[in-house]
Amino acid sequence: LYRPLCPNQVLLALHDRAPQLHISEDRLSVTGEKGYCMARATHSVNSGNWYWETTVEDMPDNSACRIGWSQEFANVQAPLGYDKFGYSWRSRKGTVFHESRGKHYSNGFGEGDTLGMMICLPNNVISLPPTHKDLILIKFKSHLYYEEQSQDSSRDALKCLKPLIGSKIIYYKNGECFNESAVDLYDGKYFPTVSLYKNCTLSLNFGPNFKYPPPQTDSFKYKGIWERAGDAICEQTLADISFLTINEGKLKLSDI
Amino acid sequence: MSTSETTNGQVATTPVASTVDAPPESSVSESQKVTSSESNAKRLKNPKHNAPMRQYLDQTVVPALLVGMKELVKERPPDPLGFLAAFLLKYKKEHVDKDSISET
Amino acid sequence: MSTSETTNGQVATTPVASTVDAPPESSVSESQKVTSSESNAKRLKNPKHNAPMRQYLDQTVVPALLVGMKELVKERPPDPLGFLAAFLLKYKKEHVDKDSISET
Repeated sequence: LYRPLCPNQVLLALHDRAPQLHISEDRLSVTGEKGYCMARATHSVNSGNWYWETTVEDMPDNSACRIGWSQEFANVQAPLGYDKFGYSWRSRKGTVFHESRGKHYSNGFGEGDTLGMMICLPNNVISLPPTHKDLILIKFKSHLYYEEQSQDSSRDALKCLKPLIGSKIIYYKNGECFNESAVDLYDGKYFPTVSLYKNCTLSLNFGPNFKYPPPQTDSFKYKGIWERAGDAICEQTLADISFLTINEGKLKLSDI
Repeated sequence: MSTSETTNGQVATTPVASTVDAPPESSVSESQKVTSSESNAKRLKNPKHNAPMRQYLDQTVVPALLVGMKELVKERPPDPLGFLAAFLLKYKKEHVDKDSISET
Repeated sequence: MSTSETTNGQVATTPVASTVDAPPESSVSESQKVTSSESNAKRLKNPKHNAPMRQYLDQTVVPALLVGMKELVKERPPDPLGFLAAFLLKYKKEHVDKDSISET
């Protein structure tokens, strides 16, 4: 019985992005290429308060970026915030976007600035990930993949989007907190996401040591996105254990 | 080299019929193993009797174990089993006993 | 690289992608890292601190949990968390303490 790969660290995803972007060797910085397109982190969050940071390393003239959070079906060949699946904050004029609608939010940001992204998802549903152990394996270019028809394409996902009341996104610039940029976001799994226009370069920091960590108070606790790696592994382990418990005695390894 | 990342649970892959003429030994056993997972796949298709067990686990121990394992991975205590056992008991006191109004 | 897991909980770390030709660099170093962490695990008894998280869980609590949860589902005791906690401790006495010769 095989198990899905669970990365030990949150990094920029190699598959889940616009291929024309240039991702650094350590997968923690990215440079844009021509028109707006997106890159996402490997891990997503769907409940609790989560924070990560990005620093604008280089922003040549008329390049720009929109940074924030997106769900899985946000179009990678578009600026973040173009559709219902993404929420973003633009470097030019500090406008915030969702479903391509811009709203004034803060002053702009540029080279040398460190931006903080906080998402608050007040739901405590505990959902274990699929174990895929009941899926058929395929061999493709000498690697094993789980064959899975992605049943709910973005059209179906679009239909069942519903807002999570009380959820919100807050942005920070060099430690200065701006108030909520979006509230009652659509419920779902949100990946840290950056979208770049022309060859602007961003470096990403998922923690544990942030440049401007927002204060942890009794009333407001948050986790750095880096912790998601460990959590995801524990969820996957527990999902595998309960799968093996439930299917005790029904599994048979072929006697090779 | 990367196998499928399933953080978002969807891996849309279309199998490629790779024509292997004289497959070396290892890949032959590989394909046998693969076919056995197909038979597993068929047998597991009917999840109806699994549901009660899954709900039972989800309602009783899964939440506590999840939080406990996340602590365990961070702390890496010298006595992992003891740590997890103690955690489960602490979790029970805080969550389970608090809900049921215990008559003294 | 994900390791294959045998049903009874031991970790047979045969990399899934057992490639036919020369395995790509990363998966070779990966398997070396795993075997090296196992070898030094034996030598120093519990230096699991550097093992990757999944291997750490597999080496510490997964075997006990696998057996424990099977018992839980069978017994369905009134106090599941207490039952599982007690089971983990019992498992520890039988399996873990027995291995290390504890000087009293």
